[in-house]
Amino acid sequence: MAAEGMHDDLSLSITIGGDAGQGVESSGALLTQALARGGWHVFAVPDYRSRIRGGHNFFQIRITRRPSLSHSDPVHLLLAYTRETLDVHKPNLAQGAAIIYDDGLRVDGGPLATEGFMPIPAPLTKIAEEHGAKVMINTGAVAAACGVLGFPLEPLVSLLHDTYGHKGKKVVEANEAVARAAYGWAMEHYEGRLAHELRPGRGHMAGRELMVLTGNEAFCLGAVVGGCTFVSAYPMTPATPILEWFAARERELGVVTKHAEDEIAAVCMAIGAGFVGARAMVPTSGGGFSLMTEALGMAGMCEVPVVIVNVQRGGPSTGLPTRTEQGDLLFVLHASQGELPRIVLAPGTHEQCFEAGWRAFNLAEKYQCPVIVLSDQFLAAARKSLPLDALTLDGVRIDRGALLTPSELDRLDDSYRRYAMTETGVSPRALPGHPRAVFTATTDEHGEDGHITEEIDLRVAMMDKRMRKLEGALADMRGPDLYGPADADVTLICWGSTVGPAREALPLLAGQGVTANVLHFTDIWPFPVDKAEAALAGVRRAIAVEQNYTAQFARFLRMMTGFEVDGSVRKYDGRPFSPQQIAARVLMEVGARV
Amino acid sequence: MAAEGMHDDLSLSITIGGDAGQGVESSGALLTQALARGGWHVFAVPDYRSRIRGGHNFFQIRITRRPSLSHSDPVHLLLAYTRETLDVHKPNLAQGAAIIYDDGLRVDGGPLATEGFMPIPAPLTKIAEEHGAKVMINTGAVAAACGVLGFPLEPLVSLLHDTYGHKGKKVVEANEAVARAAYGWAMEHYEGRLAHELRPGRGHMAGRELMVLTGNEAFCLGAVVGGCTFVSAYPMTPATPILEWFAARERELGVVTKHAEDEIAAVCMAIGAGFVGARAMVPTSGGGFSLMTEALGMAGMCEVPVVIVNVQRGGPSTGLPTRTEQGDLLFVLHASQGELPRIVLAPGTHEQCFEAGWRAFNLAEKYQCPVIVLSDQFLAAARKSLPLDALTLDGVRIDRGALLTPSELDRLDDSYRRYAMTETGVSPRALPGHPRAVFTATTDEHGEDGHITEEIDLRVAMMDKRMRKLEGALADMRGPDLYGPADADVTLICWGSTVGPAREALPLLAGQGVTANVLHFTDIWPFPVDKAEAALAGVRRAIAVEQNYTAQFARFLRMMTGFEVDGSVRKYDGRPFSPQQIAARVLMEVGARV
Amino acid sequence: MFDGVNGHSSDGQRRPAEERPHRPSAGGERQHNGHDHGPRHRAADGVLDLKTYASPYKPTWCPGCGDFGILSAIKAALVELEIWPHEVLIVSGIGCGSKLPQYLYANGFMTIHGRPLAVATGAKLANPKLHVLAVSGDGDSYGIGGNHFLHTCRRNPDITHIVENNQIYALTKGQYSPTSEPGFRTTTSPDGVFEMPVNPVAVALAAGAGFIARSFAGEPKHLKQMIMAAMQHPGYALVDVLQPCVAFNKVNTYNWYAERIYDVANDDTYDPTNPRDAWERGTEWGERIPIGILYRREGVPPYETNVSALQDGAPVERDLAKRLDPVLLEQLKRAYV
Amino acid sequence: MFDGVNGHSSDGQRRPAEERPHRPSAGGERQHNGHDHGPRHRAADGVLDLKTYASPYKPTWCPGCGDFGILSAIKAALVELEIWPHEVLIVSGIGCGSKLPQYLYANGFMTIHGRPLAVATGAKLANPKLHVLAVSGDGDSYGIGGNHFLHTCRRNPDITHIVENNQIYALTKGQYSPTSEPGFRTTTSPDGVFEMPVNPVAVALAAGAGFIARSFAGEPKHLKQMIMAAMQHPGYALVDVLQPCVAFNKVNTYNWYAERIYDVANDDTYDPTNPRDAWERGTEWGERIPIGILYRREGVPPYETNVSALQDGAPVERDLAKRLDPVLLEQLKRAYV
Ligand SMILES: Cc1ncc(C[n+]2csc(CCOP(=O)(O)OP(=O)(O)O)c2C)c(N)n1
Ligand SMILES: Cc1ncc(C[n+]2csc(CCOP(=O)(O)OP(=O)(O)O)c2C)c(N)n1
Ligand code: SF4
Ligand code: SF4
Ligand SMILES: [Mg+2]
Ligand SMILES: [Mg+2]
Repeated sequence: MAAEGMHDDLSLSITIGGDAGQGVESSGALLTQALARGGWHVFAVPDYRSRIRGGHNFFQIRITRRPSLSHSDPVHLLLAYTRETLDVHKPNLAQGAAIIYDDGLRVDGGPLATEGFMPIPAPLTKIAEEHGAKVMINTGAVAAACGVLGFPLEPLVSLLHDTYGHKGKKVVEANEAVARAAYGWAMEHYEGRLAHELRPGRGHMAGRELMVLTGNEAFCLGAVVGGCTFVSAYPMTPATPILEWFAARERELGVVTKHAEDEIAAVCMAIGAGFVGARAMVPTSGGGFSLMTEALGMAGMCEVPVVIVNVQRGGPSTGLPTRTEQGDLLFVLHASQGELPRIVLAPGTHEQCFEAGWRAFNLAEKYQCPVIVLSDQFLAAARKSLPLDALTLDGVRIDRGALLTPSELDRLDDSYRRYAMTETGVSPRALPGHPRAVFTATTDEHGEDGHITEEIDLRVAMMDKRMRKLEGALADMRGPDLYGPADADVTLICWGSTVGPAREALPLLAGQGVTANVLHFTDIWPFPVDKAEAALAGVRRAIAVEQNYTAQFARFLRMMTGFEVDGSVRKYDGRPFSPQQIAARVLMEVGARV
Repeated sequence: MAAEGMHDDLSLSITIGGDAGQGVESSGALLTQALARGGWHVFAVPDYRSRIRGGHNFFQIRITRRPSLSHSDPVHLLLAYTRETLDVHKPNLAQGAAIIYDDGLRVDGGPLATEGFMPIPAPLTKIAEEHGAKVMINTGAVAAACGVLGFPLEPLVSLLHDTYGHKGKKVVEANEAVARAAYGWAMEHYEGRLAHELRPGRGHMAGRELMVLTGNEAFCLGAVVGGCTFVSAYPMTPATPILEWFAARERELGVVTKHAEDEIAAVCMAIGAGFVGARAMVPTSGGGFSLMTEALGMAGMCEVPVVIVNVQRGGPSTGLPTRTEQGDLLFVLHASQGELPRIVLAPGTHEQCFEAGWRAFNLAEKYQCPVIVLSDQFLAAARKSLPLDALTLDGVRIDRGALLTPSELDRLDDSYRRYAMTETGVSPRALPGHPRAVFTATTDEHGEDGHITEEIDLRVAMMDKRMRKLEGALADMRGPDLYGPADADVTLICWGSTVGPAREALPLLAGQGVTANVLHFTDIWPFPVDKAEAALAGVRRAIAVEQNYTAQFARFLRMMTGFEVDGSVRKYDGRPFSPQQIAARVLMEVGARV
Repeated sequence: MFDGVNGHSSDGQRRPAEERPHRPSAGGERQHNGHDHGPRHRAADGVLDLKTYASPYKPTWCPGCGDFGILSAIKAALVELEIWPHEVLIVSGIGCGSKLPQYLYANGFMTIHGRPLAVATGAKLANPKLHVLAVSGDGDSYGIGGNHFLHTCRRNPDITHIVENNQIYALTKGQYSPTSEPGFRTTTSPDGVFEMPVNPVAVALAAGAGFIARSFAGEPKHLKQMIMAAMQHPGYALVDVLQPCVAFNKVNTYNWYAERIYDVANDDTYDPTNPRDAWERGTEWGERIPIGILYRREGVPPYETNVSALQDGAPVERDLAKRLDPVLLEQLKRAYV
Repeated sequence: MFDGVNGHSSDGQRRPAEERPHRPSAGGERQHNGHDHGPRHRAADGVLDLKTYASPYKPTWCPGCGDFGILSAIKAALVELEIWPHEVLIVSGIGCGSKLPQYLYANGFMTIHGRPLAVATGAKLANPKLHVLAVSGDGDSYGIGGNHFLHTCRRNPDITHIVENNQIYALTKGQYSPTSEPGFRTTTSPDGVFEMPVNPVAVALAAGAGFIARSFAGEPKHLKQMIMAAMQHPGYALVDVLQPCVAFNKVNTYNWYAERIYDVANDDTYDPTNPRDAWERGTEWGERIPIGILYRREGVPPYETNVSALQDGAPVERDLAKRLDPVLLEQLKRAYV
């Protein structure tokens, strides 16, 4: 694990840019996957607008020999589908960067060359029209990029076969022809011209198998092995892909998947399903979560297991719908009137998304309460390469908590008390349907049998019982992970997805003479105060690194432990941190020379 | 102000108890008002269940010579409409307490007398039937209580005339006859028998005029003078009376009052009204507030002034619908996805409710953002006597903030920029309708003219602009009020309505040798950190007194200042603190002898 | 071991879809032996009668409230349909009427205001073997819950929706509701209501409901029959029940309703399967108020029969251990290589 | 000083209710002088034509999107009705179509998903002089916003509701919507839709709407006429617009609609004031799809005319300083003595 963030010197960044509707993301996905098939590690981030057509979109791919944890600035190869792309991304180009563009764009390469770049006007339209059809221009562009990078063509060709196979032989063959022609053209003119290149001889790992998946996809896989049997949702960027993932596999996986009329219905359906025994989940984003807050209280009060996934995006309100933020932390921690038991997890990596997928369901059933998984657009949409064995069943188990077994149910001989007082606060749970365990639940305060009460003692006892569950859950909450040297001068305090770029910033900081480490929190509520305090004890100088305006986690940490950070690096422009941005801002904070 | 909590030795508590549907609350209101008309100060609290009929309800009235700040335990006179009332309230009776009940209830007075109480079996049914009608039994009961207390009958009679006047002369006269007969009976048998009594000679202030109103009513008056012109709501206990108050006076006051289809519609209507220039308000309780969280973000993002009143009740979820709690503090502070400017006020007394009524609208328009007023069931429903000059126009003003005047509008000569960048973050505001100030607003991130943007710099600048408004608002936020001796051993940290019973607890603590004071916060967000820290500097031992489970304000205080309380006295059974309860629990906390 | 309907007694084996329990049908022999069935005695081998559904709790409704009649009718219908308490789930919202599940012995879930249909739908999709009823007031069902009403009608899950329509917000002490009539004065309509009332029959018909009935809390037999017919209808079925609120609605009283209602079953010319007739009759309200089955559409299978994930059994019946089969994960992962 | 319609230019004087601006009426002389009216030149003394409504921003819709036609028709209708940009408020929700207010020069408020009708109602009640339009997609208006749709129909405020009905969730990239037809395959209906689609005409009729029209984004003239008629109708008026989404709905295309629509105005026997006819025609959908004014009810005053607080002027016109009159407070306090 500790070694994961490390990689040798090679770190190549590619950006593909163009207008919405030009297929920037699909080109990017194609190239990313091809690179992974060729044995390179990739980390890719899409950047797109909240509209269907028009406006500049881009896709950034980072290529490394060992696994990386985030994308990375400066860009070594730019694939420009529009002239605007050049203007937008020139400031981010590395010295000597190559720029591929269709020669029809009539870009004047001269000044680019003067500035030290390598302009590559490629006859992409011509090749596409000649060997296939004009729509295949993206295939050609990706192939040309492969050629310029010295990367073999086979992975891309095999991928084209897999991707377009369902469209028939003709389409596949045309795409392949376009790819071969563009690749040939690139090899012919630019072979070996790029400083950083990916030819097999340079140490890549061709032959080993890598998956490429998004954080959302990793989470879905985790939810499947975690026994999820019910998904209800209302589409909302950037959580929609989770709904769509399950809808596409509804039959195959046997997971009831419902696109509801709104988020209130979605969460209420999941609570209804959870009440009768399904492992139910609701993916949404902040606006949808807002609409779910009332029902969240119902799940807490009636002790119904349910998993709510909030894939955060730029706020407030509609905000920046397709962009990233960590703005909902304090909201989800306190959402809904009154006080109720809840569990909040904030995975930071793709592997942690997978883990959160199954852990959330176990925690929800074990503590009979709602579990909120906080993800964000960056993590959800970032495509990362992972060896197949990065996501395994090791440690995965299905723990249904105090669910009465059939024989225990049969042996019940008294009126069943769904909310029986227990030391742990967790009451033996029956699902509606057994003749010995008939019960009612209510969102009003109630007694052990679920009947409404207003009696003082019972109310207090029930409140205590519900909240007591958090004490048990605390044992399941993990303390923060420390990355980097234990005795660093500076500790970057992170939660959720900022861990990736923050860890990548460590060597950059070290290069500037600042020894730093990263303290990363994933298990947010109930907050593991002791573990946190132990980890914070050795901290010399703490800088919170958060993707929000008010440094919410730092404020939360102070509330829970009294610990005050020495500074914070915050970003709320909707774009994810790059390691370089974090390093630069941390250096400013610590007042070191840059 | 400081003297307000003080009163001489006289503090008489009366409880009226009976079944829901028996008119407990209306009897209580009648007696309370009569007492105030007779010049006594009153503080009365209803206690009722979330059902229309059946179940024990009661109404507790405290009578004092000088203004009091809360109800008070032990009870000196019990008016029992059922036998159950006796069982329920006997533990709370003071030594020598009188107990009035209908002689038809067949209570055995002997044991009561043995226990040191004064049983008063009164022929209430008989008198009602004889002099009026059976339904007037409550009138007789209240009159009998007056008689036993040695309180003159005239205030009650005049009140009966005012109350039943609209029902016709016959009804009024019958009620008066019943009252006179019952009063006569009580005087005849019990005159002078009660230790604490209210005859004019004992120092009451007959002739001075006192109002009796609830916290909700005081708030409504404040909202009226604050220029409220629009109220939309969905009924929800205990906020419904605010909606009903305005509905009843819609024409008279010219306040558009809309019972909407749900809370989402209610708050959106108010935002629509606020957008075009109304001073709009939405009263609700926690569950309704939950449904409003998404729209709260819209008001923040589009900089629309709107006032949301959350009259808190027992949670979580449906919880204890007719009971009190302060469980929504951290929720309202962080509600809605992302980060937005909001202002939160938590009045603690009836006078502060009045003030919050008008201040909220000024703050909303001055900072062009949502303002949340946090009240609770205890404060909202408690009836308190106030001299007429307790609620005045002193200091009341209508400040519409940066609202462009007609001539400023006429002079606009460029495209109007609704969200112009300013140093204060507050942009000159026009209302839709002027030809020089046509603009669009959107909940997406936007530029100065309100058009959607995703540009990094503009987004950051807009976010900064919106949040910057809080810096200005901070100047309007009041620091905590200190009550009691400055150099106390113990400081009770309160917010909202607990201030009343907490202040009343101070003399009780002093009586036990503990010098204590109360530090009370009403202006919660933006939190006046400097003022708070200054006030906290001298605190020796801080005990949070809160009506919730997790001591939310104490946690909030730690988040904002790092200050950690030494202990907390929390109550979450839905019943308001009495001074005695606070004193006892504080003594336990400080480990003093009781 | 008793074979419950919640799936978790199904020893890890999926049950074929055909094995779902009988759709309730009326009639059948019932024994009334007068035994007092406590909870201990209510197993499926006991006797099913009204006492089977007796709750230890007394309703807190006002004496004379129409909700008593609705409670009795629901119990009677369940008994007559030979459904046991553990086979039914009654989901309600918040309001006087929504307290109903607390007053009978059966599985119940009193949810939040306006949301029972959504909760009921989730429960039904997760365990289609349960007989799911949604019961709530007019404010709950047609006011704040209006969107779920609209969409559940067109979605058509096999849920029986019983609305206690007292034309008032009762639990909050007397504000007007979406079904309150023009001119009706309440605390929130001091000048009288001036919005068109919701006609639930018309709206349900327009929204695509397949079964629409109206009944009256003062006609327990008729009401029972309507509930039974609704439960026997495969798919969403609405029973709008005229329910006098003796405390807060002094206009729409028992008498008021009794004077106006007539049963369409007595009209031979009325064809409840014809939407045009249903529209006409459904929109009738005033001097005469039709009760009975106002619309019935046959042959449209309920929503859940189309749900592909339910073809191999319900969520609550799935053997979750199978998810830990490495082959499954391997297969899913392969798609990303 | 220009006399705006927002009340705060009204020098502290309340304006009598009669002074409310004219209900828009069609026709009137319009000048087309070809001048380019920038914002500076759009005051009421300028010339009102299509350029008056030109926005500096270009729509980000896909080329060929039906929303372009709707935008043009709205502008044309406003010009023809002689309404100036500052006299109108266009409230939208969230979705492709809901971006519309950003693309014309007029007061606009792009709110949150599903809530434009509620926001519009508040704005209308606070300032009845504004011409208020609510514009949003089918998902926004009939899906998540269904409850406000239902209740606004029966409430009847004077709001024109234009629904960009593309039978798809477009901005979120292609999920099925409440109006998607059975069998329609999308990412959330991979097996095809199996819920009954919402028929907005039928639902609006059942819910009490007083004006219901349907039009087609591909028939700009017809659409303009429908919008004008809707705005001229006093009270809530629905214009459901068939709007091709060229990106995500490959079934309900321009051709698909064009082949099916027919204008009821061409049918002499059709009486749009007869609810029975409207029901029949309104529920027609398939081979033939009626467009035009499908229902119109006369003589029912809009909601706001009944609001007692509006009898003496609107909230935005109130002189708030009068609230500081000590007599008022004294009077209110006296009630509590
Ligand atoms: C979100 C929310 N808003 C408001 C309430 C308050 N409330 C409780 S019951 C009720 C209305 C009850 O009317 P109805 O549904 O017709 O039921 P009834 O009491 O008439 O049987 C309301 C508004 C609530 N519990 N939750
Ligand atoms: C509360 C909430 N849920 C979900 C979304 C995401 N969302 C944005 S637009 C949209 C649907 C758009 O469909 P429609 O209203 O038909 O408009 P169209 O894009 O088709 O014009 C959704 C679900 C949101 N913005 N807010
Ligand atoms: S208030 Fe009305 S609805 Fe509620 S219990 Fe009483 S009679 Fe029934
Ligand atoms: S996605 Fe569809 S609705 Fe949206 S702009 Fe494109 S064509 Fe229009
Ligand atoms: Mg009702
Ligand atoms: Mg749409």
